[in-house]
Amino acid sequence: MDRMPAWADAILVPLISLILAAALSALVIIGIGEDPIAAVKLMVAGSLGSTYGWGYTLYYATNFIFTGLAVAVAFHARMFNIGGEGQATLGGLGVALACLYIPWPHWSLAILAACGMAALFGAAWAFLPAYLQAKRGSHIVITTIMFNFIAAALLNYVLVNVLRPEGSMDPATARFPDAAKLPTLHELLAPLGIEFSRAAPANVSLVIAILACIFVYLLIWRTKLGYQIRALGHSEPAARYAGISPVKITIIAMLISGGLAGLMAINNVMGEAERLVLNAVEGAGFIGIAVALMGRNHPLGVFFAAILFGFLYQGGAELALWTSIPRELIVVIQALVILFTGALDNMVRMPLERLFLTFRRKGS
Amino acid sequence: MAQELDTGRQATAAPAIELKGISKAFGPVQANKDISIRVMPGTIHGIIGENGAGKSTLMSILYGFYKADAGEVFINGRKTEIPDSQAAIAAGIGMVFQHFKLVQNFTVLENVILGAEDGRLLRPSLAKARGVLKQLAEEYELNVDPDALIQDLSVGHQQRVEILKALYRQADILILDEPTGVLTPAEADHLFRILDNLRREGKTIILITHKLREIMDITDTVSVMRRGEMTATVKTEGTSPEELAELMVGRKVLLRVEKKAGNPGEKVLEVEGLTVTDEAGVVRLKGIDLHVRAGEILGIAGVSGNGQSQLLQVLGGICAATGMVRVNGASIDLSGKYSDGQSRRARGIGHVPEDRQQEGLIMDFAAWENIAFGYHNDPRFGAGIFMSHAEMMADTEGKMSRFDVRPPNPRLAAKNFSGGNQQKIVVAREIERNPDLLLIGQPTRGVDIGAIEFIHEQIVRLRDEGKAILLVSVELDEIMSLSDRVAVMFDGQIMGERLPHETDERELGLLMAGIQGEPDKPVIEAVDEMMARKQAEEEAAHNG
Amino acid sequence: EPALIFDLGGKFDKSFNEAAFTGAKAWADETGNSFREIELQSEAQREQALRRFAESGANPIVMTGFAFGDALGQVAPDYPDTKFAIIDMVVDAPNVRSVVFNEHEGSYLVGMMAAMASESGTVGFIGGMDIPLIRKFACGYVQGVKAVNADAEVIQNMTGTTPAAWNDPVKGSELTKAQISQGADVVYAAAGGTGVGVLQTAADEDILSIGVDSNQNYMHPGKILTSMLKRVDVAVYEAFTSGEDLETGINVMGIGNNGIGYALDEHNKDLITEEMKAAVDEAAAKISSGELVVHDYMADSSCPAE
Amino acid sequence: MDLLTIVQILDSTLRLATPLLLACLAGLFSERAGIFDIGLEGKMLAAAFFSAAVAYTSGSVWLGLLAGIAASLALSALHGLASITFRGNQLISGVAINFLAAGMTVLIAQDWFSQGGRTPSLFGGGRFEPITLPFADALANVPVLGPIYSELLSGHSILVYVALATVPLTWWILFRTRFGLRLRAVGEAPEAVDTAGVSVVGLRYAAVGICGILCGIAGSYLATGLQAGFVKDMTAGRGYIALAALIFAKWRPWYALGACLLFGLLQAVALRYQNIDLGAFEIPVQFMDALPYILTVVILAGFVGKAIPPRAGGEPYVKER
Ligand SMILES: Nc1ncnc2c1ncn2[C@@H]1O[C@H](COP(=O)(O)OP(=O)(O)OP(=O)(O)O)[C@@H](O)[C@H]1O
Ligand SMILES: Nc1ncnc2c1ncn2[C@@H]1O[C@H](COP(=O)(O)OP(=O)(O)OP(=O)(O)O)[C@@H](O)[C@H]1O
Ligand SMILES: [Mg+2]
Ligand SMILES: [Mg+2]
Repeated sequence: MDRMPAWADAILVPLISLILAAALSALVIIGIGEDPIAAVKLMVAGSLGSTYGWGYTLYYATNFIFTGLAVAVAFHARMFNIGGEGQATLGGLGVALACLYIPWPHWSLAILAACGMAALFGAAWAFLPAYLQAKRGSHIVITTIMFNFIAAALLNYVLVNVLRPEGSMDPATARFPDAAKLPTLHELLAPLGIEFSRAAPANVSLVIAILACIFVYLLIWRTKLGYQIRALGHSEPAARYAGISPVKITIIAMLISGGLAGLMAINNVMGEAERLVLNAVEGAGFIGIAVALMGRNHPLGVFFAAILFGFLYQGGAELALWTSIPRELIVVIQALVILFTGALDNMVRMPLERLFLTFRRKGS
Repeated sequence: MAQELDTGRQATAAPAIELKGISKAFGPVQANKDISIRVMPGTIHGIIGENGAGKSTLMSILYGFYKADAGEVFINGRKTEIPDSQAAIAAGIGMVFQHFKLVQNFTVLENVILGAEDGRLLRPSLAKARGVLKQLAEEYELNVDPDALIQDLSVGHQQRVEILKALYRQADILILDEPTGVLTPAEADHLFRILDNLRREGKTIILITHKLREIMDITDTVSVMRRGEMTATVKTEGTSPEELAELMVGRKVLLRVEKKAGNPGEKVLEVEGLTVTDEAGVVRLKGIDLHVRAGEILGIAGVSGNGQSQLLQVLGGICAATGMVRVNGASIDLSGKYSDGQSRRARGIGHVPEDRQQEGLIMDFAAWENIAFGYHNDPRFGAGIFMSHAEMMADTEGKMSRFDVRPPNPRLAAKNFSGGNQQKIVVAREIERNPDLLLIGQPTRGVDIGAIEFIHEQIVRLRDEGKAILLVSVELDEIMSLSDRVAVMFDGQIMGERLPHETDERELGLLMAGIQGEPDKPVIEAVDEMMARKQAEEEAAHNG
Repeated sequence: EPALIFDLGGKFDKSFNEAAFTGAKAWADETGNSFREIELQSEAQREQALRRFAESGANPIVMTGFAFGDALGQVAPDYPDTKFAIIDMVVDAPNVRSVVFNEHEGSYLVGMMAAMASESGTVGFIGGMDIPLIRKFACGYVQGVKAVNADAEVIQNMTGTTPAAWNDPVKGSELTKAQISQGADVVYAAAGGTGVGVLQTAADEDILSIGVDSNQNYMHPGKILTSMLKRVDVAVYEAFTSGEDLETGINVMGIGNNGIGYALDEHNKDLITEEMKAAVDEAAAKISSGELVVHDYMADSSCPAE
Repeated sequence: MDLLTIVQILDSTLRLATPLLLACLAGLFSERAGIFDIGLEGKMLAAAFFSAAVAYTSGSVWLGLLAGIAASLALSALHGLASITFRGNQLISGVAINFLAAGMTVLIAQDWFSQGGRTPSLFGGGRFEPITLPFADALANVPVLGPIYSELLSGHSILVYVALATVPLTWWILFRTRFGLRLRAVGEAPEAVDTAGVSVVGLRYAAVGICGILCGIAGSYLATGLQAGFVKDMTAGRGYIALAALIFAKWRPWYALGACLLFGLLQAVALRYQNIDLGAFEIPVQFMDALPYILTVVILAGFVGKAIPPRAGGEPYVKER
């Protein structure tokens, strides 16, 4: 018998955790002498109150959908891919190479190539940690952390010494050619008669992110590969028994995970900055962890959690702009969400389980 | 309710242990329900019951490992609170767990003093313990090298360390949870001699075991548990194995399987020179030769840990090996590179693994998902890269009804079925594929008597349909009653083959201890010799 | 309402960004008006910050640092009615004012002072990010040192190749220790927030140091020889004052128009001798009049003096 | 390269290795007891901020040190709560703690000092001043040994010597005391400790507590010894390098010293030289920056000796499902 109904596990527990995190965040805001209600109003207005705000919210959400899905897919194979940051960094490099060196006739072709390169580079960066985990039992968490740092150093080197245009002081690549410019939501929605802010960076990558959600859903719950990933995630000895190769599935799952993280680059590098800068990922790889935890590793959950974090990000930026609350407030909120939905999960779950158990005993 | 009874011996003294009304629930599982028990000092008290009956839970509560939800404990007549193991140790209780609680990379000495050190510094504690240990070892024939690392010791020696730990803490009450499951019959005999000595010194012993023979041999009184309750406590002298079995499962038990004489045909499985070396470099199988014919059940007997598991794993495609294996005359790849569980299944090999919860099922998958486990690439469950959920669901419903799985709900997660029903799901999945060769390990471990009968019938039916069956079980009774031929494994080798009606448990027991043809040699010496040789080989492998 | 965007070093880097803040604050104090500001956290935010301020109607928008060049180039045409001012970079757009400084001139002056104050004949230079702009500082400094003492040795180090180099005090401190061990007894820090570590270590090790951009003399009174003043504060102040009428185009600030100078106050008056002051002021006058030309590294990406 | 340069680089190595060493030993206590801790970074950061803030306001570096330790301990307690009491995922808890520290330090710093997330510079009694060892000045001119003694060994802040002394102390505690035996046991087989009548929870909290104290010292050293004040994100990945060093050291105290000195040396060299010219080719500074991580991956891959973590590490001790 389960200790509590599935809906409680999937929705009630994260919801309560989220409320706790929100309550604590409010306390933090009060602690630094600001008004939490006013802060929330400002955040809502700034991120959801205009198409400009929505444009940024959705732009951030697009990043987080990719990294959240990346973490989720790895979680299904019981791996904690903390390397989204590095994989997305490398994805950016892939996108930059695809956009800079090939004269694309049209963005639709460019984005296909960019997706391919982003996923390829992201997956490649996940390969070694995956291989070491599968073949040599090196803990994937530690290796992916190390690979985040190595990726940062590598990108640093490439931008400073290789891709920086002659005479530029910025460690950044040149602008991508106009043909590689992705249409923004403004351009996409205008033909439909919908007025959307032209300044906001949300772009066609959002559509790809939604497709990625559907892809991950089908992959995990409908395909044979997904079946094997989940089986391995639940029990390695069982997987061996069933003739599922742990080495192969571990590596494939991590390649998919790294590819998804890398795909993020089409949004931030190709869609927004239109050139590759240092630290373009801006911690989205880590936010993917929070997003996956909150979304219970389900694409639908990831989608909504990503929107929530997009809101937090854009709202936080607005706060920093209009008040003296530093942008770091978002980092704190993010930490609290990870803490409550991830690490302190049992704090919420155990009393709930007891509650359900008592009800059931009384019922029967 | 348990029948109160006087155990004789020291009728006037207070009981060494008395438990009153102990209850314990793990979430929705009620492991112990209002259990009461009395054990008189200087006696050996047996506890029997099916798997999951709650024996270990009850003893763990006495030892302070779990906290009871309700109930009281009296030690030597005094009510004693046992909130943790510290309190139990202080009350003179020692326990040897079913799964040893040792630190693998510590020395014997360090394990013995852990938690019982004298003072804050280690050196004096270690020195003192070394002396005491030597003395105890002599007194009770419990020799172990105090400086050996636990991970280098055999299971039997590890168990000695556990007993030494208890004695070092001056336990007067010793609890042993299934101590013989991992021992050869000879090692078990040795253990029982020690227990007898301890009893003679006035110590009180509680012995949990599944083996009715052991209960009859050594205990003074015995309690029977069923489904979390204590069904009876009786004097050993006044009972019989049949009565105990009945008390255990709640109805009369048929200890033998009805089956017709076999009709063996072609060799389906041929194994020659099968050798397996594990990751640590230990040779687990040392050149196995055997064959199984169509319409025949070959039973593999042996103490667990002597290579049976590896044999099943190699044949099932889980681990690599060298040597030759032919199925229906065609040899199969053993290197692990070109074939795995999937391709073995395609070759007509079905496999019911020894551990259904760890291997045979994904406990968090629903029954319908588990039905495709191992056969997920079968086109029947969906063409291309996608799986057909409808097909899997229909298949599950059919199997559930034919195998009487309860509740017949395909959407229930595997973990929510009882052990017996979980096993039925696995057996249904493997048998209904109609394999030419069925590998089946511990088919009835932890399964109630009703389900045992059903599963045994299915195995015999498959044989009668002309399929080959390789059966591995640690239960000698099961091997004897099901098999057409019995092979005994010891230390990675086949010690010999017998026909069940031409042998007896005594002979098989000797084979299981690695003794062939020299029945006059004192068993214990032979075993020690054998173990020493085994250990030396392992060491050599480690070093090499 | 005008707006000010600080670069990654942050507004309290005690140097470049802080100078901008000082200017803005002076304007606010004087006029009683308020301004908007934001400190960037990452590269990727530049464009968002610019757009957000422009959207909200801030005018003019001032940003500190060459790194805004690319983003501004994208954003400026989208908001033709908004005036922008960028410091340390030239952006060619009709609504942008590009403020650049003759840092080589100021560095020349403090280089002279370093050479005169040095007893060992070895002085040091610690730059921030290794870019032409900082080489320009270094080159002016070396020229000034050599002008006083042709035999003097100048040890040069750069902190790094990325913007992180503007904010790495530990590295600044270690580089200073290294230069001291090589004999330097005056070090010039042109490294933003990294300079805090340089000045601190110089003070701890009891040698002289030279601050940059803002007047940093107060940080370690009596231990900082002087500060090369780059009047970012003036640039910001002027931009804010002109408001929407901000003149666009390139605005060069040098010794001639008080955009560049050196700091002399109560904290370092005991360190500056009359003769030092006289020599430096004379050079300043010559530069101002065009009589003395200090080579600008960025003119030809090379430095005649090493 | 002359002796003086070498001594200078080693001197710098020692300074830079100190926070690594303290954090590494902190991790060693925690992980030896079975609690993985990727939150070393966050604890150091919190300690750095609070030590600088309190040292600045009180003018006493010792009060600052205490505050730093207290802050780090508070985060340790949080980690303990999540991973010991509530049996949560230790890695996730560590990630959360790193974010929490990164955000809170800046928020509070901004609230208290309004200097863009930093504290004002420390001076005088607010900092740990270098200590000159006896006879350092007198011996300075003795060839070879003189500079080594007076430049390399002498003239560090007291926390450097504390860190060095912690190495033998850690070794002694782990391998020569009852507490150490139990601590190691609880990281290998908590059920053995539990059934031996010793509290697993108590031991693990003790280990996490020690970890907190050492991280506190490490963070305080950063802000009040190595530098004079707190700046945003000033740990700059040192917690992760310490973690790498811990793996490199295979969870042993003396090896930890070696690993931290090696990584400190790498940092010292990378700090001093931009690119290292080896004649035939140039090692880019970015490679030097990444070298500790690369070395750790190599070790993890098991090509150079295998690093076996404590067996029960990372798993909560669950008796009842
Ligand atoms: N730690 C635990 N958490 C949750 N449930 C448990 C735990 N230990 C035992 N149980 C459940 O309690 C019941 C009794 O288990 P227990 O181990 O006491 O049985 P047992 O009689 O010792 O069985 P066996 O013969 O297999 O050793 C079982 O249903 C088991 O699943
Ligand atoms: N670890 C567990 N977690 C959750 N539920 C459990 C657990 N162990 C047992 N149960 C529940 O308790 C019930 C009894 O399980 P158990 O395995 O003890 O049955 P059983 O009486 O031994 O039956 P069977 O004879 O079929 O093995 C099952 O229905 C199962 O749902
Ligand atoms: Mg048991
Ligand atoms: Mg059962």
